[in-house]
Amino acid sequence: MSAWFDFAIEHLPYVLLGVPTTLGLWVSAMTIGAMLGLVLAWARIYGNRPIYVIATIYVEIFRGTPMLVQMFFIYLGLPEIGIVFDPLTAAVIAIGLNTAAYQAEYLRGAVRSVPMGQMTAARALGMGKFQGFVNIILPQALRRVIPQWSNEAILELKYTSIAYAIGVTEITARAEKIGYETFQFFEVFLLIAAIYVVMTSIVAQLLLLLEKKVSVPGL
Amino acid sequence: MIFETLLSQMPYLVHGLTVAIGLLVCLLSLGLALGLVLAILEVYGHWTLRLVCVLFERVFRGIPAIVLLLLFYYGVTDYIEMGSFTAAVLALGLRSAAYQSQIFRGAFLSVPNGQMMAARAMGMNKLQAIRDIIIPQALRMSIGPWTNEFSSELKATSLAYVIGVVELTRQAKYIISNTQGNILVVFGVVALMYFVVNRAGNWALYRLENRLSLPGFEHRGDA
Amino acid sequence: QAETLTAGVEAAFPPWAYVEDGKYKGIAIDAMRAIAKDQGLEVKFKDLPWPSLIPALVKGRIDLLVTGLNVTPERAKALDFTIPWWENDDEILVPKDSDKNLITAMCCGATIGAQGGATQFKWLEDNLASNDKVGVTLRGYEDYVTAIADMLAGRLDAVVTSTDTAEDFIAKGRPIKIVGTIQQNQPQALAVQKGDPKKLLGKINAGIMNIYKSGQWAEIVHSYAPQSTIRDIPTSMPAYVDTYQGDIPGYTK
Amino acid sequence: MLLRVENIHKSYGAAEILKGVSFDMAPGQSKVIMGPSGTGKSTLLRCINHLTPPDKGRIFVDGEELTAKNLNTMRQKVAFVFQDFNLFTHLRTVENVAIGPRKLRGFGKKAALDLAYKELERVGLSDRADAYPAELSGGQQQRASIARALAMEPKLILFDEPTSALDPELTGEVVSVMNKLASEGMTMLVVSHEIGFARKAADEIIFMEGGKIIEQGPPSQIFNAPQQDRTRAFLNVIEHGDDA
Amino acid sequence: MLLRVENIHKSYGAAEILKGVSFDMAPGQSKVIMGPSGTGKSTLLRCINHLTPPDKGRIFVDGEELTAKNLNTMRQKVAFVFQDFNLFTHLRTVENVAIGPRKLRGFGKKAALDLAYKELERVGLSDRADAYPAELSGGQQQRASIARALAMEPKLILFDEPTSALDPELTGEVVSVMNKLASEGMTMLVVSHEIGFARKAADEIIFMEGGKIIEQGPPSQIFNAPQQDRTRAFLNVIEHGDDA
Ligand SMILES: Nc1ncnc2c1ncn2[C@@H]1O[C@H](COP(=O)(O)OP(=O)(O)OP(=O)(O)O)[C@@H](O)[C@H]1O
Ligand SMILES: Nc1ncnc2c1ncn2[C@@H]1O[C@H](COP(=O)(O)OP(=O)(O)OP(=O)(O)O)[C@@H](O)[C@H]1O
Ligand SMILES: [Mg+2]
Ligand SMILES: [Mg+2]
Repeated sequence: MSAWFDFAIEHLPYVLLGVPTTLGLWVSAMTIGAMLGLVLAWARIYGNRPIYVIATIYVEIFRGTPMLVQMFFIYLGLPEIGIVFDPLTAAVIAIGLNTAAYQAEYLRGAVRSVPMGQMTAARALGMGKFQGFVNIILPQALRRVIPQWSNEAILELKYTSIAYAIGVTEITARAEKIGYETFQFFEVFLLIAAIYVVMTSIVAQLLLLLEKKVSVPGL
Repeated sequence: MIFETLLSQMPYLVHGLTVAIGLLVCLLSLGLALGLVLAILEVYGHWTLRLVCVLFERVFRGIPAIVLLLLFYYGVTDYIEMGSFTAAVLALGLRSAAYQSQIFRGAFLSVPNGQMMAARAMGMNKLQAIRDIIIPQALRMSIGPWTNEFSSELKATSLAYVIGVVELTRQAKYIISNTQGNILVVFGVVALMYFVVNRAGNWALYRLENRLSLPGFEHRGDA
Repeated sequence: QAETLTAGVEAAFPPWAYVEDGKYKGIAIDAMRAIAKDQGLEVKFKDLPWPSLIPALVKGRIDLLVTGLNVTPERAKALDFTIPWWENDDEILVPKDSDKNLITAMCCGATIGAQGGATQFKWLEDNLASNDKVGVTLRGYEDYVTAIADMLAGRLDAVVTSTDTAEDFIAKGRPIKIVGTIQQNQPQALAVQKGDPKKLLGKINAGIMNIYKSGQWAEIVHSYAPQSTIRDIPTSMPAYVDTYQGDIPGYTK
Repeated sequence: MLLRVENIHKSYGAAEILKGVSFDMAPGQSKVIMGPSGTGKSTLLRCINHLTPPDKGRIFVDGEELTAKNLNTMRQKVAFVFQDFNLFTHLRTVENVAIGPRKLRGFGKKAALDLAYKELERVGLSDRADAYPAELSGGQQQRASIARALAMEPKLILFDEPTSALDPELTGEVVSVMNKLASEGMTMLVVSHEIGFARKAADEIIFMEGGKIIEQGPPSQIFNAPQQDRTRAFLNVIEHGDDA
Repeated sequence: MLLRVENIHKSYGAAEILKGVSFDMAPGQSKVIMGPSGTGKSTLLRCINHLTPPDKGRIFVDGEELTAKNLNTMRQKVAFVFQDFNLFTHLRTVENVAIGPRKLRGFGKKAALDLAYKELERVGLSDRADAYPAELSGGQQQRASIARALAMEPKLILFDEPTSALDPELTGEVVSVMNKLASEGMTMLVVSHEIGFARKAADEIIFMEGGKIIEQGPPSQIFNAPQQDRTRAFLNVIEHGDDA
């Protein structure tokens, strides 16, 4: 164990240089996912038939196939029709589009769990459907969705490592490189585990704080 | 050319898929049984038990799946002899248990308090009430969220290659490296296979949900 | 009844080891089978991806590592190498229709790809990327197939791989060409657990020499890589490998 | 007439729930609708502000017909108080009251809050302005929802069983607020079985059964000398809590 | 005595809710507990079968003291009917009634169902035996939950505001079932403000306030000549639906 500590301390700085990339990737992808997820959720709840169908197909495909494959299609497939992204952008887009499908479903569930009376009351005041959604339903749904959203955020934080497959040097890529050089792969994996557990715990704690901060009695 | 190769290698891809499905079934079953126990302990257990459950859940949800697989295959096997597949079932199954415990916990908490009270007031002890009253209701409510877990674990099986389980993705990798290319075509086919299994699984689960659905367990109407 | 050895391979690494029609194939596979036969050993193969092979060997989940494994000082500290049976150089690859040459592909704003942990990557890093005057960007990949695909998509100017890998890519019809060779004389060998607890080195070394001398080795190599020149075994034996010093088990000069 | 309800019909699937209901209300009047469960009282109320659009028949408020087009502006004139309050869970009491003026009546933030405080005072809730709905008792929640309705400065308020989710004593709080509004001249149409309120504040009792108005008149007449057997039987039940 | 309640105390945190309540019930008696909201009526009822264990004081049923040990068997003698029914959502009506005999009283499947049908008939619900709780009206749900209690063949049934979640007319259904049980000699302890039931079926009214019994006696005395001002004020509110 103490041998591992020596190993970890020696190589930690090099691996930690990947943290900004990992976090940047994660934040950008989650942001894209949240915005697109909101649109998709709206489309799946309130959209007319064609819009509903399109959104549903999107969600099915992005949830039904591995994210790695999606990323390869964006990174290596799109250039064939002339769209070329650099690896980091491609990774952000791939993870963002994927998490959007999941976030859309969580949000949809949360919207549906807001009691119907809330919308009825908003409509009775004279609000339109959209006004009611924005002013009444959404603020409640967003609060309800935080726990699931936290799960998703933490999951995605760990998933950012697949960006390595298209040449983004984030934490995992750096750690594995140390593995190839020292051949101490097992120690390297323990190191990765430790770093991710620390990062995910911090993120989980922060999101818990957010949840407390915006919580309202009765929601 | 690549399509001929794909065609000739299809039996091996299909075999890889059956390995993936086998792994999926085993890990989900382990996750279900253990997840249910964890959820019950977390909701109704003594605080020490709750603490243990929370710790378990934190650890198994915090560590990336690949790392868990390696830790099990190369760490735990120092103490217990097991092959790649068993190690994969244990690593991914325990991880799934952590996730499933959260699904079930949510479902337990959403069973109205009065149900437990009514059962207890009748003279049922806590275990009887959980078994006969709470679980039948909670399980019905869990099917929806459980489909998500099904989908994500199906895709997680593809990670088991790191400890030598030759499943679908690894078989695909063989074709890619043998032809030194064709990443998109081969992965496209693989994605399609995952998609089909995922749809079939979800279809079955939704059917189950419908068959088990009772008046009073429908979703609340859309806003 | 001989004990069955488990040989770990990365079976997505042609021409050394790969799986086709559900069967293990490749130079390393056939050679290992021949060695086992020669030495009266039973051998079975287990496919494990690169990052998993080393822990597997260290933890004794496999008995030896049979794959295109470069001999390096760091690795020599973690493993015991058999006598080297191969030597590699590195090739500089560009797309077939590229007008890049050895110089323009490797300097002055070029972006070069290599497998993240491979010796090529380390060499490029130490010799080109760390030198500001050269001005190249280095990019690491999880595997070479992706690096080549990325080069063909236009994001890389060149990819550097070992000679055998480069030849395999060309043989499989990828639209790429070699514009230069980096003379490395990089030896490759099999490996066993550090300290050789199962006393395998002697048998494997002897087996390597026997199949080499009998001409089986050349036959096997040529059946997978017809163009390859067969070098004398053992190839160069670097001084930093302790199992190459003094009396080498199973090997007499 | 402030409100004219003209021949309202409404079916759900094959079941005709409302079978042609008509009545008028003059400004300042209070009317109470009574009748057995399932008779269509709630449906009628929801038809009046098109929360449930009627299949046939017309609604006029202040002389203007309610249509799909002018729905949202007309609803601002016709407030609704629900049986189960339906306060906006994520907003504090005062924000619940202020949101209408703010989002729908073009009030500034400050003006909307001022108005909200004023209306909360009117229902005796100023001290609970900063609480969230979940922190209020049932009676307080219902009074807050009345304040929310008042803040729209409506011509007419519709109440659907505003006290039936409340304890006997909490009911008292709400009924006294409603009595006060009636005496201040607010026009109110109330579905309720609160005899106390009906006797004291109603100008007219409308007794419904099977989707129709079967009897209507001043409380004194309906309570003391109902014309219909059905009315008499029903009043017997609710006045004496006994199986008739 | 069938039930002896001896000096029950119960606090939640710093607040003492029950401050020493004692009374007895003979077999076949019906008693009604009344009192303002928050006074501890529900808490008292829940203390009697230890759904909320009391802090101090003892409960005897049929001469045997209720303890943590004999809890589950004693609860089978003391059935509980909840305000909001709490029927088991996932079971059909008849299964709701049969589950107690089946799981707790050792009945076979057939015998339990037979008993369940018998009890459903007793509350007039045989025709809804196969419906799920969500498909029943409130009054039907409460009658089913009474049948569920009866199927345990208890010595005593505790009712906590069994009609307060119901419409006036649905209340009638339930009250008439309760009247019937009382006349059949079932021992019942009922928290309720149903004057109709209290007058007709109760042997004694217990009036509680602030965690204590402040007045008790036969209905004729309590309703016609209450001794305490507080009792009088309270009865005034619930009898006339008016703010006292
Ligand atoms: N959305 C709906 N779909 C189908 N039927 C409905 C719907 N809403 C109400 N109904 C039916 O219409 C009838 C009248 O319902 P309504 O709620 O108007 O009665 P009510 O007089 O308000 O009764 P209560 O006193 O119980 O509130 C009932 O039989 C009810 O089941
Ligand atoms: N679990 C609890 N924790 C803390 N306080 C509680 C709890 N349960 C009840 N109380 C408090 O105890 C007091 C008495 O409650 P109880 O429900 O017994 O009153 P009640 O007489 O039944 O009133 P109601 O007529 O409204 O049902 C109330 O002030 C209530 O807030
Ligand atoms: Mg109604
Ligand atoms: Mg109570």
